Amino acid sequence: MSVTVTDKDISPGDLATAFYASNPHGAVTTFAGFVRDFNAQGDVETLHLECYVEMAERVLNDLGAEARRRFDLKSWQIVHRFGSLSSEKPIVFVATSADHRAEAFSACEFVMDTLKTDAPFWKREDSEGDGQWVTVAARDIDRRQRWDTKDPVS
Amino acid sequence: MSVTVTDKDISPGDLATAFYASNPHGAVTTFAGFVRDFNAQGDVETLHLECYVEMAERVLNDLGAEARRRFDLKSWQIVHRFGSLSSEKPIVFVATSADHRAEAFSACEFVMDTLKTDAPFWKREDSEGDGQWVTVAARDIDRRQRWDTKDPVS
Amino acid sequence: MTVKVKFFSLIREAVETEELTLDFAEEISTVTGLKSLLGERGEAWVEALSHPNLIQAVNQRVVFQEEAINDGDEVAFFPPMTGG
Amino acid sequence: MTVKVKFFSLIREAVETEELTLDFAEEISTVTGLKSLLGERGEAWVEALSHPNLIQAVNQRVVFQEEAINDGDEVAFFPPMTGG
Repeated sequence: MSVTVTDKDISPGDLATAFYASNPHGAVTTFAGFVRDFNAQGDVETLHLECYVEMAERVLNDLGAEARRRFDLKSWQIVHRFGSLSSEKPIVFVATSADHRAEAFSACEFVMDTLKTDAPFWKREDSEGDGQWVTVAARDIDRRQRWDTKDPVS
Repeated sequence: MSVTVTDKDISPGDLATAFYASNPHGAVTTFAGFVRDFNAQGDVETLHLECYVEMAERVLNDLGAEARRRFDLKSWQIVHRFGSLSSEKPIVFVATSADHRAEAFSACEFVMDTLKTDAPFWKREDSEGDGQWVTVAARDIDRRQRWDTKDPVS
Repeated sequence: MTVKVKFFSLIREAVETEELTLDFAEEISTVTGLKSLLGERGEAWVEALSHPNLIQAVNQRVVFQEEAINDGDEVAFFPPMTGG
Repeated sequence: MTVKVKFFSLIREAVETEELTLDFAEEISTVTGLKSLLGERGEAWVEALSHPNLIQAVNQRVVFQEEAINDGDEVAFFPPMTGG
């Protein structure tokens, strides 16, 4: 039951190890998101994540609490990076623990789908002397909306 | 792209760390399943997992390859324990890596739902001087079957 | 009344301002009122604050623009979020 | 022909046998034929091999009981799997 919003590098492996150690029970799902390899995309050098930190902490805490209630979680953790990230750096780590895997999976996906559009982070792709704000993907909006109507576990 | 079937203890934290290190790309979902805390269930002391090892390796390799094809995975790993396990010990670890989180999540859940009913492991709950084979849960059969009809990612 | 106002991402860039603390005599009752007041700062402000996808938050919660503003509130303006 | 036969879980317990290597003169063409042959070992075998949820595998793949068996095959009998 914790949220971390940080401009320091995060280590999903260490985070997963610690989460397993404190929750060796039933089913644990984790998600880790990494900066894509920019080589395929031309001259992008850095991903910059702007963040409204106080609001991000509040939104992510509310989101974790909602996931816990909705999917009967035993435990959860959300860690989100902001600041400048180079290719392949981890951006986000989410872990959920429940008695059964269906709930652990759904909760982890619910948290990821919701934070994509509801947590105050803004991605900018920086190349030499130029920055381009990333726009919201239609698929992210669709994936967010399905949680408004769907049963807790399906 | 690997399968491990072992009667030695496994460490999901170490496995996740190594998987992240070799796949620092896009989206990674992991699942770890642990023996439940037996204290709530009376006198069960140990979970014993019988395994048809050669077949388990074949089934899990086929399953990983199918998940890769079906969800366009970049990488995957399945590790499954057999033998005797005490309370809170890890049983299974699955990791999937894809360009997008939808595929990583679906693939990981597909692998778990399928191996539950298709991989040759049999659970027995042992209490003092007595063993009871675990029967297949109806929800596990239902969850397995939905992958027969569902679109790859929904 | 005193209101802290924050701007993020391309809204921040458009108004060339990260944060303002306003201490004004007029009573501003809603986010819309605050936007009108900020619009007096020039065309760039009017344009940024009429961005079709503009999101506003009061005290770190997303709100509709009819939301009431009270003394001491923190208001923020930003485009759709792209985290994760 | 030679056939290796394996038993797991409660089927193994019922026939009190983990593994058999059969080398028989008769030609056994299918899993059903093998089950009949094994049934000659006694009532416990007949009962175990007519378990309503019995699963059979030939060379580590689940098959229907009409599946052909060839010299050198590995056949296995077991109840529904409960891994994960």
